[in-house]
Amino acid sequence: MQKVLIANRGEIAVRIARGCHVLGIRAVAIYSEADALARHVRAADEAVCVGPAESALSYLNAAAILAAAKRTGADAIHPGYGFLSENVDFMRAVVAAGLTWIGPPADAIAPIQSKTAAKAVAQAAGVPTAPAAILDDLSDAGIQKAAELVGFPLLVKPQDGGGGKGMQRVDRPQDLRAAVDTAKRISIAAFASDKLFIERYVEDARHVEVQVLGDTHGTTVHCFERECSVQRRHQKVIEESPCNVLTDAERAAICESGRAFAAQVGYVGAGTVEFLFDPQRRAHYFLEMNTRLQVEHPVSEAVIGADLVVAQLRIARGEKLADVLQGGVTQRGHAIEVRIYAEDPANGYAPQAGTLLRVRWPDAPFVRVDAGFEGGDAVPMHYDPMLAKIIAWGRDREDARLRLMAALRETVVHGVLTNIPMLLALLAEPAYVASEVHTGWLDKRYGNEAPGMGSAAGVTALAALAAAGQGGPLAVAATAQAGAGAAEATTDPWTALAGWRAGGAA
Amino acid sequence: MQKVLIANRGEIAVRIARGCHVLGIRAVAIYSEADALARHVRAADEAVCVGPAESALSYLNAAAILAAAKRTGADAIHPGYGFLSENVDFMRAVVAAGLTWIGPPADAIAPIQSKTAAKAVAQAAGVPTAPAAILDDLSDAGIQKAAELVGFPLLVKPQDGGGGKGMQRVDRPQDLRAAVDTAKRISIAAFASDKLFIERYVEDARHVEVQVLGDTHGTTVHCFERECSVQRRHQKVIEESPCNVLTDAERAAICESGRAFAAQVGYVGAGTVEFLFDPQRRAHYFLEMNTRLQVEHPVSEAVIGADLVVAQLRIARGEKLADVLQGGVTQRGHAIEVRIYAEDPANGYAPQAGTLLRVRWPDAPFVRVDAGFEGGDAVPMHYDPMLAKIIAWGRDREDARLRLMAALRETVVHGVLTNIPMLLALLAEPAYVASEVHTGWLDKRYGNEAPGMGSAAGVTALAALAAAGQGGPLAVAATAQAGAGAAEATTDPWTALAGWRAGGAA
Amino acid sequence: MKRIFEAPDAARLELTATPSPGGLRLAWLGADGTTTVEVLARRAPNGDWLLDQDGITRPAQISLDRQNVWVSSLDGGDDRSGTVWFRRVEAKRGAAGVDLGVRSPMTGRVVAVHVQEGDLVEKNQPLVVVEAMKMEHVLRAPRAGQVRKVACAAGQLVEGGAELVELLDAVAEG
Amino acid sequence: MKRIFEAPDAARLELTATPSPGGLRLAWLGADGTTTVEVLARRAPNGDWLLDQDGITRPAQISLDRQNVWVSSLDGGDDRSGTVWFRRVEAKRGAAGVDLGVRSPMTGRVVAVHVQEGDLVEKNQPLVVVEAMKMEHVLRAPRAGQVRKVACAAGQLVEGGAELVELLDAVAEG
Repeated sequence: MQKVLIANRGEIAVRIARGCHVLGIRAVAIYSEADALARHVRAADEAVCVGPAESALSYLNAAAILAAAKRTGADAIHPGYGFLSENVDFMRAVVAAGLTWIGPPADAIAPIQSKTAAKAVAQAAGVPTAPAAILDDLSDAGIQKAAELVGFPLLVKPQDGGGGKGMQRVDRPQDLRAAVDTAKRISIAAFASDKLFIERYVEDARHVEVQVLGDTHGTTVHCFERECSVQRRHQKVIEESPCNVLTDAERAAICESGRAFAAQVGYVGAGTVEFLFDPQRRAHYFLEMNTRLQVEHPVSEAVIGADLVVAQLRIARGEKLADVLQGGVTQRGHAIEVRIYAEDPANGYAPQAGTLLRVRWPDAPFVRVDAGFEGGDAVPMHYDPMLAKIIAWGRDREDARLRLMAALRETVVHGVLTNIPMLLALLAEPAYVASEVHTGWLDKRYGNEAPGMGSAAGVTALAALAAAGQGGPLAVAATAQAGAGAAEATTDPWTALAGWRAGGAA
Repeated sequence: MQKVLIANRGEIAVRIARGCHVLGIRAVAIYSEADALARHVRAADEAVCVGPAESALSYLNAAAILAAAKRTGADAIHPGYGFLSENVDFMRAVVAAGLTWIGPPADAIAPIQSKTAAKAVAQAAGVPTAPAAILDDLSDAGIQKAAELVGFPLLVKPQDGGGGKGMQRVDRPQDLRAAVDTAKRISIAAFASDKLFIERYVEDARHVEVQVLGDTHGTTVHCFERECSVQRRHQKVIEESPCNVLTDAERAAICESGRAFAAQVGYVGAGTVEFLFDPQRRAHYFLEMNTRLQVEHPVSEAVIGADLVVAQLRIARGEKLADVLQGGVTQRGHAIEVRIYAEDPANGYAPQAGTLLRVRWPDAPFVRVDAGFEGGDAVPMHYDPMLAKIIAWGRDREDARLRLMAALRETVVHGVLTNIPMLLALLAEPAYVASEVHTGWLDKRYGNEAPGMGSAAGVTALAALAAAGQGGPLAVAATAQAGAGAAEATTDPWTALAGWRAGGAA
Repeated sequence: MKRIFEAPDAARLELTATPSPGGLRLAWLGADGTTTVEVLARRAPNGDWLLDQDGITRPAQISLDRQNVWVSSLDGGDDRSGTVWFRRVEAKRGAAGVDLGVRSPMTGRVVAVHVQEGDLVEKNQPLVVVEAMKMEHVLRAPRAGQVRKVACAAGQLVEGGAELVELLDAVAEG
Repeated sequence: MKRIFEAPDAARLELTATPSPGGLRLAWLGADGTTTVEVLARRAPNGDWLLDQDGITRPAQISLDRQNVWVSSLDGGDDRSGTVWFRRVEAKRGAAGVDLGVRSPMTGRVVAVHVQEGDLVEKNQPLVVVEAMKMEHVLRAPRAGQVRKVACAAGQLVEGGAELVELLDAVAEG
């Protein structure tokens, strides 16, 4: 493997190029016309334009990407995450073109791409899934018996339905009859079927996922777990490792479940098996497997002390896990990642595009930044608005948390609004500090609030630049008159304050 | 401790400010007039000018520094390394001014500031020192008996001399008589004394040093060792941890020696006990103690997973080591640091001052950069020409070495010449790869050579930008004529190529 | 050389910038409402500003585009970002002192314009739909009023902060 | 718009820069000595250059000051820095084609000038002493010759690359 084409953009394309360079492998970037000057292009050895801004015509354009690989002489393709990373047809086309696919074989993941099929695989592998039962006996006794197997709270669901339609949550046995009747009525009306089933509803569920690696020699290992319960509308916002509410026995069980699932499908490369963890019952249930590198892989890297991209590359070139992970995998300390999004907190966190007038990413010890942008770069409106990930490692969770907050305070992004104020506020929330969070927590806590924004910090930032004691109220006016004897040739002083714009000469 | 004044400049001042911010402590920088816009000023919360460019009038100006602390309300002083960091008078003045000194108490280190006194302390602490013997009997039998105690090769030295004058190296017993007579003759002529002693000469000695921490409650621990044998004219160039030629027993012994020495003097804070390691005899000998944070502390931080600056701050505010280092100290993986100097390899590595037209520090996973400069900054001629330290961690030494080389290849410094080409060349040297180095190795290997510089890379860098196969020979000429229809308003196209100059408007 | 800015919560900043020997003199009114805070701002090569006052230097980042100013310092407090954002207050205002512009919250493409000049609109009535990053954002009337001007068309690319619709205040002028 | 540069080992680079639609056209002679290598250089917002040729884009960093050019790419090879440095070759040359300038290797302060105009000097004779970062650097005559001009004085600050002494080539002109 001499040259790897990275079929992606942004921070993950930059990060994969770095991984290639550790092994002396050349990195080829692809770019859309909107990304012609982008940072991931600047981080590669070579780059090829694969189409116009729209993803469907560029980053999802399999033919153009394969042509770019041919033109540059790349011998392998790394898909990153998103885009074509879990596209079985593309995987097959890559292999058919004689290139190495840095990821699992299509045949291993095709059978688990549907949730139901994956659940069956989990059961075959002895991996726990959320208790569920078919309601074939709709008598009072029948449904009570099924409900006892599943436990409360539970959901009554149409078997042939979808989209949550007809789904009824039931917290107590005495409410079961009414819920079943309602679900049946809706199901007949909507899906022309009276078949129902029940499934356990996990309250205050935590999202715990297991990083796995498989090699081409039949070995599968886990690289411990991550916790990603802090989500905004099902989008992960804070990820960490380890999950500090697990006991050692629970950790061992959930990690082994992840490994067993991957082994069952003959998984190769890096993947993630996702679970819901029920903090009351202390049980974990299989959700799905993500058959690619995850956004949040750096928290695992920090804690286990291994480079997962380098591991992917070495696995893809046929090395054994025993060599790739010589000395084995252990956890040390705690790592927390936040995703920095360009979004407007005061406008329902609407994604922001624009020019980054100025960016300063943090650079402190034990802090890692995986960024897709730097000062001067344009954030195109066509793609995901994630600017960067900031990851802090600490000897324990509190050490990591304090480091991450210091890093966020030192971060400067001008030109677009970001979620940094919200991240700082929630890293200081007592519930977060105490690790009492679940997948619905953040939406419940903040909704569309924009914590940490606004004038209090505004006054601090400007007035505290003056002597202490002068900062405070909001109505600020100015009196200084235009000065004489300017030493600098600036006619309009405001141009001097304009954002840092690099490359002025070109 | 609310606000710490950092009595230093450059990368270490930046790094200490980062450490303060982790604990929510405000950082105050000081600066000379030459550093009025410097990066360490930009990294602090507040800064005060303490005098003109010359160090004696600014960074060594104790009165101005104490006045700056008073003006800003700082309640503690961190000295960094160099400058006033080991100045006992300054330490006492800081304490007398009612401020906390972040470092060892003056009384603990005053007795070990002379090498002879320190050696006596080492012996009292049971720490090995290089075998030596007074030659009070100058008969053949007397000197042979003393030499047997010390071992060959050895050095014959005047007791009352200095500067290496009269020193004779003796490799074999039969050469001892002549060497003693010569040394005696020179000593009488130069120092009016015939008193001689002999000391073991350590061949191919390796520099191994032990990081120690002491708290104010009487506890002293070691944080394992670093190896710093790759030196250019006694200036460390590459530092790493652990020292991979030590057996576990040797490591335990040398680390315990470091701890015992620090305990003997009642050391508080972070310090380093330096040893020579004799690879033939497998023995270590005390050299001296550096009573401050070392330049190379990040390699220890990477391997033990602890922030030594944060540890210094917490110790200085009275915390116990048991809390600061909760969970204890263990080594994981391997870390290597290189120092990036602004120097001209082709001119005997003469220090370079100038403007950094462009800088790109690496930002890969497991790579840390402690930099004192960024693009646009001026490198003043008044101070040490170190621009930055780049530290790579890996699962093993080879992993760290490959990561560091990739990071150096991605590093860009324009405007001054640097030692980066030499660093890359020597990281690839078979002797370095095999860890067969000693303190004299680098000077012997390279001397004033400038490896990795020059046109081969030059042609690669430019011509390889063109299609493969066109790169190669050196005489390059150009033929393209000035084009018409320029789309850009650049009159002189060369201005477009001028280095990145930020802040053009001001 | 004064400009007036407004934070999202309507806090105001009236800032004066004056070229001065050694840098730029920045001034604004202090906490007591009468004392002027005045600093000498020197620009570092990386674009940072160093603000000198009474012998103490404090670093800050200040960026300006046509409509916004961002200011960062290390002084946000332990759980607050040090970056604050103000939008420039333009001279043009309605009789009631209300900003008349309905602005795009982000750079994106206008996918629909639901009003035309002269339309009377109610509070929260959809005016324009802007799309970016596959998310649609409906701009609604901040109050009842009359559309004085539509400054965009469907399909058009617009910058964040660009005024898309000008609205006459119903109470004061309608 | 051609400029000629020289690497420390005398390798030469003759580079032409031409404004062009979409960027700057850079050209130099290829390996075979006859084919011109020509790339379209586009500038990224961070100052990097992206060089397009035959449908492939390669990033590079190029910086220029009055006397030097630095070029960086990722293509140095596994154990070589990707940064190379060339000094600009000025028009002024002696009859024998030897650069006449004795230049300061670094920015610093001239602490001693050992020659004056008209002096005949031998090869390796000390001409000027420059100090920076507490290290003295003695500039010696690169060959025998006559001092045509002394362009510095003791105490003066000089930039790296500045010509301090102009030397007539003894053989060719002396």
